[in-house]
Amino acid sequence: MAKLNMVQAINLALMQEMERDPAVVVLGEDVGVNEGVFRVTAGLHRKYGAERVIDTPLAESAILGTSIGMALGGLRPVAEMQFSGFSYLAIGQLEGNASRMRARTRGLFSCPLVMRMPYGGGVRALEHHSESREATYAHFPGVKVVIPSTPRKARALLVAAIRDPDPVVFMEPKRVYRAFREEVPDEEEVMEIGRADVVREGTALTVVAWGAMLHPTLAAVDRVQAERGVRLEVIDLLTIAPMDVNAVAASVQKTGRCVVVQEAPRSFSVSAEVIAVINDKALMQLEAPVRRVTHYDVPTPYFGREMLYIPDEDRIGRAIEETLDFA
Amino acid sequence: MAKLNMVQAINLALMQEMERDPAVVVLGEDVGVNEGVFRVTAGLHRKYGAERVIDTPLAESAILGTSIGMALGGLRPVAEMQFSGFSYLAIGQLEGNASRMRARTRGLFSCPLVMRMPYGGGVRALEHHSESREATYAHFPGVKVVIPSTPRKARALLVAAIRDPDPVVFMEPKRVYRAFREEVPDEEEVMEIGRADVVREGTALTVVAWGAMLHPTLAAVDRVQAERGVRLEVIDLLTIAPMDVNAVAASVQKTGRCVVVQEAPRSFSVSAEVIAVINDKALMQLEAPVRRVTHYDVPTPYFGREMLYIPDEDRIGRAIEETLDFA
Amino acid sequence: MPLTTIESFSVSYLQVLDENGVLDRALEPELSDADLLRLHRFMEMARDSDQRMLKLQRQGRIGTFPLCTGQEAPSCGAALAMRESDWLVASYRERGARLMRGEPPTQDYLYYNGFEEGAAMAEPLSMRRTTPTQVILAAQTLHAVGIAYAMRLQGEKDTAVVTFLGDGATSQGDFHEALNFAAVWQVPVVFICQNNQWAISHPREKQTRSETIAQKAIAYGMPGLQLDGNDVLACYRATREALDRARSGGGPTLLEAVTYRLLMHTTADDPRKYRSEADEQAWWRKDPLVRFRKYLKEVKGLLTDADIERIQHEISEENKQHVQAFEARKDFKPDASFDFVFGTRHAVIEEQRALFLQDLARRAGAGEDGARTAAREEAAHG
Amino acid sequence: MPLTTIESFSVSYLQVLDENGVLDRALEPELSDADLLRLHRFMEMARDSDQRMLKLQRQGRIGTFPLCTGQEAPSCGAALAMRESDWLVASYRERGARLMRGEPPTQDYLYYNGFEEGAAMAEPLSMRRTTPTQVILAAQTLHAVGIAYAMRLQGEKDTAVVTFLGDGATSQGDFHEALNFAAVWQVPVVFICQNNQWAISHPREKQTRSETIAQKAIAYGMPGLQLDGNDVLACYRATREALDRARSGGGPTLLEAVTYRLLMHTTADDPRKYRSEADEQAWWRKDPLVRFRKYLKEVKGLLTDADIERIQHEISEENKQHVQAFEARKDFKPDASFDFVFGTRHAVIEEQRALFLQDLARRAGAGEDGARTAAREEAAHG
Ligand SMILES: Cc1ncc(C[n+]2csc(CCOP(=O)(O)OP(=O)(O)O)c2C)c(N)n1
Ligand SMILES: Cc1ncc(C[n+]2csc(CCOP(=O)(O)OP(=O)(O)O)c2C)c(N)n1
Ligand SMILES: [Mg+2]
Ligand SMILES: [Mg+2]
Repeated sequence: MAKLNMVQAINLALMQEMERDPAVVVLGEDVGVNEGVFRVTAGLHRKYGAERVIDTPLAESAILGTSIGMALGGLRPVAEMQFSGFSYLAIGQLEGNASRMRARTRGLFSCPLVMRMPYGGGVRALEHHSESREATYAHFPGVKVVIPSTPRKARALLVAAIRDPDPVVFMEPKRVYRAFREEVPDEEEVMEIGRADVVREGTALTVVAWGAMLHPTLAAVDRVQAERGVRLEVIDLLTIAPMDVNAVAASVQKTGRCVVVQEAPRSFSVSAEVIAVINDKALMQLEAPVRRVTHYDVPTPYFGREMLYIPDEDRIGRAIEETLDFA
Repeated sequence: MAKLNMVQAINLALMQEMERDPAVVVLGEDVGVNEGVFRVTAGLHRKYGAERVIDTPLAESAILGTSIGMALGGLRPVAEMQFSGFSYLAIGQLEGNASRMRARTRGLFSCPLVMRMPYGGGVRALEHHSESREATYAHFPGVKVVIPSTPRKARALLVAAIRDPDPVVFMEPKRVYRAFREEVPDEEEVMEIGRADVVREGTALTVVAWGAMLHPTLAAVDRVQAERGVRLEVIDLLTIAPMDVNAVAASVQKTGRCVVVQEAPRSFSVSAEVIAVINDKALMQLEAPVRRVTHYDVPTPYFGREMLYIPDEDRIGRAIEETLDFA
Repeated sequence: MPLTTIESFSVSYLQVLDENGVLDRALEPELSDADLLRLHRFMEMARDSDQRMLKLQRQGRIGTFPLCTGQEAPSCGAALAMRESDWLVASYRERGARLMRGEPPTQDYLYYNGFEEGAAMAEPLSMRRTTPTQVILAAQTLHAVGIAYAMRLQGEKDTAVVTFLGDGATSQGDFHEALNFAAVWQVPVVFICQNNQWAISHPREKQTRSETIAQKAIAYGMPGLQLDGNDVLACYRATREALDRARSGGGPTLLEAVTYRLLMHTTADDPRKYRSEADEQAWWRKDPLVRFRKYLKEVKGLLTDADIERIQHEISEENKQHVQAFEARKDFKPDASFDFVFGTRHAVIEEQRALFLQDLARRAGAGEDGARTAAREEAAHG
Repeated sequence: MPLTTIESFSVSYLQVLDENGVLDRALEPELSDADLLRLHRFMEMARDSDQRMLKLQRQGRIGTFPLCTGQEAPSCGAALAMRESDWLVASYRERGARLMRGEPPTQDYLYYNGFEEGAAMAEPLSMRRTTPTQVILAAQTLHAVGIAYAMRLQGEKDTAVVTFLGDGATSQGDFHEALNFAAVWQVPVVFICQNNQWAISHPREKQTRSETIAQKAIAYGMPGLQLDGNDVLACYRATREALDRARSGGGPTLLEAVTYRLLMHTTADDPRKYRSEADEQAWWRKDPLVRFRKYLKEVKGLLTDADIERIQHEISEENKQHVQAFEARKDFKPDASFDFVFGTRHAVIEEQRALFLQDLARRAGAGEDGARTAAREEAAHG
């Protein structure tokens, strides 16, 4: 058991999975000698060599396309997109092939591969380095989308993703990378893909959040609970797709009120699907409109303005209070 | 005024816009000499020549990427993706550049371009030729997404899209291409982008649909109206993004019941956003959960099975009846 | 060092059997009679299937499909050069190669009638190592590179990968990325471009300004060769040499097989819109089958005209039975699409399946069993 | 026709002023003294800005940025060869060219401090025709092709486009597609690859197996040339010749400027992880500025060491003022991001803007005016 930040925790997952299964390979731009631009792949190249920790030429479609081939050929590729903003170049391969190989071949071929990528804002980065576009990937049938929120979950979910029989888009909130440390067990730990985590139990209201947004959410929840003496339930979604709809539904059936917090732009987003799920399964218990606290439908502002646009504790807290007050 | 099918109506829009504005150019695979695989560009090459009706080499990223350059250089490119299933190769250019040029340059540069593409199933086509993925494009800030449902609207909206100052993804329901004819005025007609159309007025329930789904929707609505003697309101969304949220809200505030019909897979889709909009603006008037009639979260089946998966009059009608009956 | 020439390159062309059936003995590959007859049989079989499918399509008994008539040589030649354990990562015009690797024609009939059931076979090994038809142009070339990497890493030193694409597909970014990765990794991949002169209506000269596709190999520091793609002996020989090099660690090769799509692009296409009958006629005179038959008759003395007719008749009869088998097949589970979304079970998918089945049941106005049967029939008749 | 050579190609290398400052008079471009001094001034300016930004970044006064030290020659040489009406479609390492086209250094300071306000200028014409920094590697090369097409179609026969990319970016599909489209269309584009040996940590030899980047032009039937990218006279001369050819209808050219990124990739990078100081030192000895200063002093007799020091001092003072101007700037409208989503107004966006402003107002615990001010300050201090 050691206290690790998310970068170290992800690194631990990669180290141990490479050790456990010789079919696991890591590939991407600067993941080898340079150990990744965030050092997520630290030590891998030295330990497992250039054949299994592959510094690729600079081409995202090729990284994913060759990963598909590797998966067909029996490997378990973990492909890195250096930033999620470059992953769009690989969407053709993801939508057109990875997501369909199992359906196309009636299960004869499949694409067990992980497309890892740092996503999200708040780190004063250049253009294309700050988006949250999980909804884009979540809508493709055949693709799983996972977003961990803490080091321990990141480790356990990445292990699951690597062992998963399907393509998993694994989005890492880079703002959390070094934000804090958490105890992470040395021994193997696996979390099931497809399960949300109820991180606070409560009765007055449900907050659904994921990734980097979990942390300002928890701060807001703690403040409101302290000030109002109510218990709020917080669901960490973890798997975006296929969503744990029953966890969301059960919670809102109980609390009757819900706030969804996301870093992504508002429209056509994951928060809309959460609302749709509530509509399907808990509408009759709903006592107030579901509030969404989101980014806005604008091209991501450069970092000079970005913190004005990303939900923070303040905005989240206010949305919770207003939803509690709704009568 | 002539009775045109959708292919002819789109062709009319292209013809007239090319005539009106020498900056309009059409480019894509097989759009010139061959007049498009659906003959949408019939006669253009003969009339306006190979410099303005450009048969490109086979590369979607290049078609969109050079369109961006053309737009920066003062042209009004209308780029065709031969089928929407190949448009993913151009998403890098769309998300990374077209959608952001205005924001990046504080309005100094912009990308007035149209990315036209046939989409949707029901025509016994090969793999990748039957998807409906409007949600993928709708979520990108800075991109407009338009889906016409009839020949006349297709013509008037394409004219608007060509004159629009921003990138417009124009998705054409290929199943409607030759399905029926409609009177289309010879003289110019423009419909505003961003406005939904109330195609049936009613009070008992709102149905929201778009594209090819409008037609089984209307058939179902007509049947239910006739059988039950109620008036149903039907909204043809037309612009997916930015959505005409007020039209949807006003209707559901009035009717209190809503069914959304889409050809796309269910989760993380446009129907979810419609529900979210209703949640935001009409929840208190809502008397029943919003029902979604959709495709399923499965890789599009080949055509041997596809008609079992695409919503039809029967499924839509049943959802309307159940929503009317909900108490 | 002022303006200096620092590098020189050249591109070669291979032809063994010319358009008139004249053989270059120095280049003739050593092939057993059995192999030659196999090659002949499958080229005839590919041609016959194409013609049969065209009829089926015209009668509405299958859907749209791409034709391979005239392009039998590159894929049959390559398939003969391959081992069972090699991978074939083809596009959609390689019926010949897939037939040679053990795929019965019924698979294509099913596939082009809209059933995934036609897309993959677990046996024999050669089919387990044949990826299904891939429609996104050039995407498969990257898969080939990844597969080759996987084979090498797992110690299958003798396994190589053959991948096919068209002349139009060479314009795609994925083609470039695949050749570049393959060369940097020095993986055992043979890229075969079937330059059939057309990408639907777009002629080769407007697809790229390079005089040959073969010279594109220079951009990747890779060997490239142009060859007569209607000469199956050249196709075999070039693939074989590239495979030998690949197996011995010499890395990838780009082959440009110059051929011609004698019929329409797919059954939805009308070549009269963009090319002349004269152009087509000129290429019919280079028909790869005519030339190879002549070689077998006149050079090898392996077959007579009567033999060939008999073989064609056999194939035709065989194919008729395949069509019957295909049309007799009705075991299409309607909700199968839910079975192959993921390799794991998820509530969202199972909920939707339940809705789907409920809907079918209601539709059939009967219990779920009735619905399944009804749906199966609806599916079967598309 | 058996195995025959059907084509031959070669690749050349251009150097005018060698590493020791020795000139090849036969290749020396004819440039006025004023042009030479301008070239020198802007190379010094680019270098000084780089150094200044590095300090600002280390002090937290701007954000991460990519350095251009050592790569001043290709972009300054190209900018000198260009006309005001030509388009520059650069990537992110062409500070020199942008300065020469009229961009004040403040723009980059703003841009790299997270404000779009630093990204585009309406004047002079050369800036209206300079696209902003483009981060998606190689994407801009396609824009260049489209712009060139637009210029030609609109009758601007004399306008050409220069686009830049790195050695790493040549692996992207977009690079391939851009060169192919440019060649097929024969548009007036000059592609300049700044081969600085590295793509972050990835060395040139592992980026592609071709011996040169220049030879990639062969794949497109396009002229290609390798040149000494630390020799600004070669850079000027090669760009100029390519532009002349482009303007006279001769189509596109690929230039490979062999240079070196003397410092880190961006301020977030640590080259010690992947390359040796010795490697860097070897390239410092080829510093393009040192070489060009020597030429101006010893060959042209245009400047003395004292002159150069004076110029550097002037530039340094000028740049200090630019920094002050940059840091004084506070007029950042917080809700500006809502202004530039679309060129038309839409309810969804305006509703969201209202929410955004309400939120700011609440935050400031004051009316909307107060919030705007508060937000502006927050924005200004990032
Ligand atoms: C990425 C992509 N874009 C467009 C298409 C549509 N399309 C199918 S085949 C074809 C022409 C392909 O030409 P070529 O590569 O020469 O192969 P051929 O059909 O001649 O064998 C086109 C444009 C596609 N399948 N994939
Ligand atoms: C499509 C894309 N993938 C990855 C990146 C991240 N990235 C930024 S610069 C860089 C290296 C670029 O190398 P090169 O093209 O040689 O240009 P240089 O930085 O050396 O000038 C990488 C990988 C990016 N910006 N765009
Ligand atoms: Mg072709
Ligand atoms: Mg570089």
